[in-house]
Amino acid sequence: MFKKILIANRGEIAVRVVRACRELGITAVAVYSDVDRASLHVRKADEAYHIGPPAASESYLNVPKILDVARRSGADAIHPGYGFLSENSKFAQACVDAGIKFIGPTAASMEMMGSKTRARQEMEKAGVPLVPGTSRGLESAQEAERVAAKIGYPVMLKAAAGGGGKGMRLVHTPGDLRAALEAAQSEAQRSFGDSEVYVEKAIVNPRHIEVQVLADEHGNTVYLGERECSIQRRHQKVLEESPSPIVDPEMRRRMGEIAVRVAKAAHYTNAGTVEFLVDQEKNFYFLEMNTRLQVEHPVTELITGLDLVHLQIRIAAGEKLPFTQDDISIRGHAMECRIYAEDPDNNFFPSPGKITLLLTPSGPGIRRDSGMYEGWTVPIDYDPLLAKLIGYGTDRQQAIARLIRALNEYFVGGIKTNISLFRQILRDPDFQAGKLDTGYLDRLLSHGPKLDLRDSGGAELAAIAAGVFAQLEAASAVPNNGFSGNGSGPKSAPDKASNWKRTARVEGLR
Amino acid sequence: MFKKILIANRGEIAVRVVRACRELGITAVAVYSDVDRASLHVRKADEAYHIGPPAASESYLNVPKILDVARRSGADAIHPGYGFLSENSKFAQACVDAGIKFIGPTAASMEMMGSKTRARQEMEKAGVPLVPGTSRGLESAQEAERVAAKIGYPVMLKAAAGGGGKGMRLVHTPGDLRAALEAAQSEAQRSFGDSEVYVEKAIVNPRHIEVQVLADEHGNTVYLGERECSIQRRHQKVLEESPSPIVDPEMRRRMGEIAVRVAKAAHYTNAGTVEFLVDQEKNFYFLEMNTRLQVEHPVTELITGLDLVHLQIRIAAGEKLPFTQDDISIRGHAMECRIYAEDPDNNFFPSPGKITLLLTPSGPGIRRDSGMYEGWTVPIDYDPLLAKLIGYGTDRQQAIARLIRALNEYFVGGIKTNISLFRQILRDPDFQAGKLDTGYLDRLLSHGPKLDLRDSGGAELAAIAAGVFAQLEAASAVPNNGFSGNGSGPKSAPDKASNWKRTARVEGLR
Amino acid sequence: MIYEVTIDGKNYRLDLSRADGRWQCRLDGREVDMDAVLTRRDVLSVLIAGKAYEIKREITPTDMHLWVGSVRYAAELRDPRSLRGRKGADADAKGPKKVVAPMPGKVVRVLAREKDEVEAGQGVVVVEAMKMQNEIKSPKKGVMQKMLATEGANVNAGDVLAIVE
Amino acid sequence: MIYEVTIDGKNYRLDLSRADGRWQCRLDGREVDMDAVLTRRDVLSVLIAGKAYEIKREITPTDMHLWVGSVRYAAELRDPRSLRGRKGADADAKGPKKVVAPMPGKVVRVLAREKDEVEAGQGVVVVEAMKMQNEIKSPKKGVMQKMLATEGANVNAGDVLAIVE
Repeated sequence: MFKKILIANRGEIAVRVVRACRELGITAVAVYSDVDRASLHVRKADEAYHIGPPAASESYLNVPKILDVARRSGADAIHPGYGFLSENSKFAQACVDAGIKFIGPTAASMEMMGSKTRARQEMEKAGVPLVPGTSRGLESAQEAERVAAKIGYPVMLKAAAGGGGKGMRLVHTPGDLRAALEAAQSEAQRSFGDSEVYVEKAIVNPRHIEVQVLADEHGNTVYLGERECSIQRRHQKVLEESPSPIVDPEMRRRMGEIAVRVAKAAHYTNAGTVEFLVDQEKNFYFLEMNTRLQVEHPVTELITGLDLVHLQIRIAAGEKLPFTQDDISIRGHAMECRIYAEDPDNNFFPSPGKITLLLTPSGPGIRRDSGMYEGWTVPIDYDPLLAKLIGYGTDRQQAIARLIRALNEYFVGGIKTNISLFRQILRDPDFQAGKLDTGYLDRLLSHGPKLDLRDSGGAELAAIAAGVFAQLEAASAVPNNGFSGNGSGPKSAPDKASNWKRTARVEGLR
Repeated sequence: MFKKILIANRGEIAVRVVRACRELGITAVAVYSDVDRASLHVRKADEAYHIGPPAASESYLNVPKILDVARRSGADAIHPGYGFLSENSKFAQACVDAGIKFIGPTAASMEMMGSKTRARQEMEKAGVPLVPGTSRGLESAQEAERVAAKIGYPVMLKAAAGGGGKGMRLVHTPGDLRAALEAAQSEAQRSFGDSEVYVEKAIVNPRHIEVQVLADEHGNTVYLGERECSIQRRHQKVLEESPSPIVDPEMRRRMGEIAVRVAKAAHYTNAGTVEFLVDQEKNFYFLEMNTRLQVEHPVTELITGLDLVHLQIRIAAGEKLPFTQDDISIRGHAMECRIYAEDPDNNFFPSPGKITLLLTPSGPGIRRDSGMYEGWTVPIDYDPLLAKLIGYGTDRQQAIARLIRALNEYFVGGIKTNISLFRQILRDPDFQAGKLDTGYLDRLLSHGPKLDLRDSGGAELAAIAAGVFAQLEAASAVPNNGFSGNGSGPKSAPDKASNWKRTARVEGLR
Repeated sequence: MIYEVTIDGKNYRLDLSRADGRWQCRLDGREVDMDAVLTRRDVLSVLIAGKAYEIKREITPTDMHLWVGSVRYAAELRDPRSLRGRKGADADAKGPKKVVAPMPGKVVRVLAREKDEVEAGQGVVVVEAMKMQNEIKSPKKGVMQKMLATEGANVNAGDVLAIVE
Repeated sequence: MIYEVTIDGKNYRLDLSRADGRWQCRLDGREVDMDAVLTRRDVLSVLIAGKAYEIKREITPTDMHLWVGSVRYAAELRDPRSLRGRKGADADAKGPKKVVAPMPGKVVRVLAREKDEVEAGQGVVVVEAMKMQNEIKSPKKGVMQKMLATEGANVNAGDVLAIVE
């Protein structure tokens, strides 16, 4: 087993990996940029090293600096988390060259899956179901027209090197194809330095369902059930769950076996995710493979009882998988809400800043993976993911009820978060009925009734509370150390110094 | 289903039940004594009513007041939690008489199990294995001597109405029996108003293992695996786990079936626990039945994926159990640490007072059921249980590792807690090997090596930190609202007002 | 003590006093059976005739909000002392208004120059944070009196970016 | 700034300064490569040559402790300014000593009367909390100068129960 692991990441996932290291008796090494010195992952690590300015390109994406810290600190492995360098095959190779174990697949597997056209070619050979289309870049507009006519409109043009919706165009009629191809090619060139574009049949209102796989370095590969990830905004997942409301044991087995076939075709090792598009007849098509740990891995952990990060580390250390496919049992239902620093009432604008008050949920069926704390200032420089709230229940209904309960306990003051969005989703009848597809969230946001609990009773309470806060601050001068502070007597007010502060703030508002 | 449930309890269990009500769409009504106005269960409830002075006899044990609040608030059911009125058959009957559903068994079941001799008689009839001894109160010292000679020394004298170790005497030789009987009888009379004492064979170094049962009001009874509760101090459980390290599936089935037989013999309904003593040959003997939800119910929830409080409420509402014995699967391993406000370095003296700083653990496999919050003052009037930290793992080793990790994240400042005791237990080789019995903890505390991580490096760090705290407070006068506060520049200091307060405190220490 | 409180633009007159640990509360002349206790900083537990509410206070550099359960209300509070010798709110509305950064970020564009006429709601500065651009708007129709923001500068939440007269 | 710090009874001389966000730290004359930042109230993140520590400060009415990881150290701090014109610690030790309640509770018994001679460690007052009785002991050998505790009274942590001369 490794003695020391460097975590080439920040935020909640870095904290997640620090915890796994602690549990395995491994020293956890954090890295941080200028604005992350006070971040939670630094507080929680065993060692921490500065790696540069806020810009990710000069810190968390800076391969030489990270390898230098790994060498200096004596780390024998690197966990890349998700994002940043996690799917960078050159980094994976650089680790190998430096004699440091990269906790993830090989550079060769990553490269095969990094190009969408190459992945399609390999998967075609392996007999994996693909959305009808080309597995090579389009040579000409004529070829595009020929293929599109054959597979039938609507079609989707996609950049081979693509990701995040860049270089993608949905085309409904032959007349729009030529212009769309040119636009997609030039966007792909601008975004990825590679203008290769291919064409696929567009699946109307698909579901996005993915299968978690684990493969050791001894040829054993298993699947750990699926995750329904259809709730997305701008191609970003917002809420994920497992099992999917539409997947039954037979479909799970078929998808799982295909996912294992995908992994084996890529000589895949460690944790990975095979993404499928699922049409309305429940046909599923290979979309792509994510060659890393996913943000949403906790829902799989809760329904399988396994720890994926422990297993990633053990696999990377050369251990065999400690179970076979038959040992894996799926029980209950789990859902994850991604808590982002963004304002759902203002077009989801990002909302960095200081967290002035933080109340966190806990109790039955609630797991919280968080990178924030009260008093911390969310920097402007990175992804706005603050924390993940994951709910487990005996069944889907209980998981939803527990999450609604926990969201009502969750309070993040000082910045805006999307907590209210989850209340809206979880109470929506279509969501509760499991009627989901990748267009679901846009429809909810544009047409769905906005959940507004604002009423005059609430406003009156707010008015009274405003006065109570002011009065408690103004009136009390008695320090409150004793147990009598719990009563409603005069001692229940805060102590003098904090009064002074709060009064000052209230004055400032006049 | 009920519309409104009154929770006749306080602390973490009241919060636990409030959460279950929220999840089921039921209005939760809290009650509070003078010193509990600011307690977490009041903050979290939908309604809250004052029921009297701090003394439990005048508030949480005051049946007329609680029934009066139930009527005034329109509650249609009462959840008693554990402790207080939860095993009071008169209260259960008074609820029935008032037309309010008591969430628990009937008064008749409680009465049968409330008298240890009567319970023994009934269980003898039902063919439940009992520790050899009398199932009736001893009529005379002669009878005691005759029975003791027959079953063999050592023997245990026990009060029929007993609990908490009161009225109990371990007798090793015939010469000690007479005096011990008199002492036990007079202690039983003083403690319970009932001098009835019976005799059992004393099991040497037993394990305490209990089985959770659930019974609906339609005759269906199931068992939900066992809990190992051998780690006790003064007959108080400190750490519980499930499964027990010594129980295999066959033994689980046998214990479970006996537990169901016990419940059926008592016409038991709702959640209950059948306690067994287990000797070194793994023979198990019925000890008693707890006719309520147990403090340690979360470990069963984690390994079964069920919510016992939801099920209690649904059973009380007349629903059938939604599963059969065959549907229940046990997966993984769970352990609970009871966090008490007591000082393990000072003979476990209670430590009420104000919680000045609270850092709470979270992340994979960690559940926290808590009744405390930062700024709250732990009252002197009640049981010192503050919170429960429950760890789940794929196996026992992972559950232990996660709990150690979480305990290291847990910090309760201002009062003393027994958090360090759990670090000691969880790292102890005998504990890790599962070598447990009810004498384990006393042995660990008297002979075990005290875990002392104190070293000169730590002291030097403390010295530096003391200076840093003082300097940050003295030097900084810049309010810190912006994101640059995360750097190590001068803005990372707290704002002026809090400085003033902290400096004042440091001055006070000179 | 009498307070004037504005919640989401609506004014309330609150008469609040406390003796022997009991609150006396009149809202717009109506008696309210109320008990309140500060649990932790910025979190009140309020009981109104038995109903329990957890009320959170959120203070940012620009404003104060109160959360009743999961609903957020904009709040302003004036007490009699502060009203003495102080101009009414109307007078303020007619004077110069500040354009304030609602979040920390970097100024990527300045859209109005000094002496420009601006409409209420017109974007005057663009601040980028977390890879998203946010247009900061003029709070009133008027003339750009002062433009304090410069392109490329980092700003904190609450920083004054411009003043409209 | 120079501090004298006592940790678990051992004295340290700490020379600490800070410029441009960098710390200079000398402990007992030895240079220490140290960085520290306050994360939240009473919680420091300290880096010593790459090693990371979370250090918590715990302040009760009677004393201050610092927790390095899960180990608790009693801490006292003096800075040069406060030393000026102040008697040394030894002088204090010889004077009257307070018997302080370590926790809130109820006085159930008073074991020593004024003018009684008491031994160091002798119980002088019994305080009950959470159904447990706690004997509060004299901090030194001497004469009970003043007994402030009375049976039945509620006390808070830090309250002075008696004074031993």
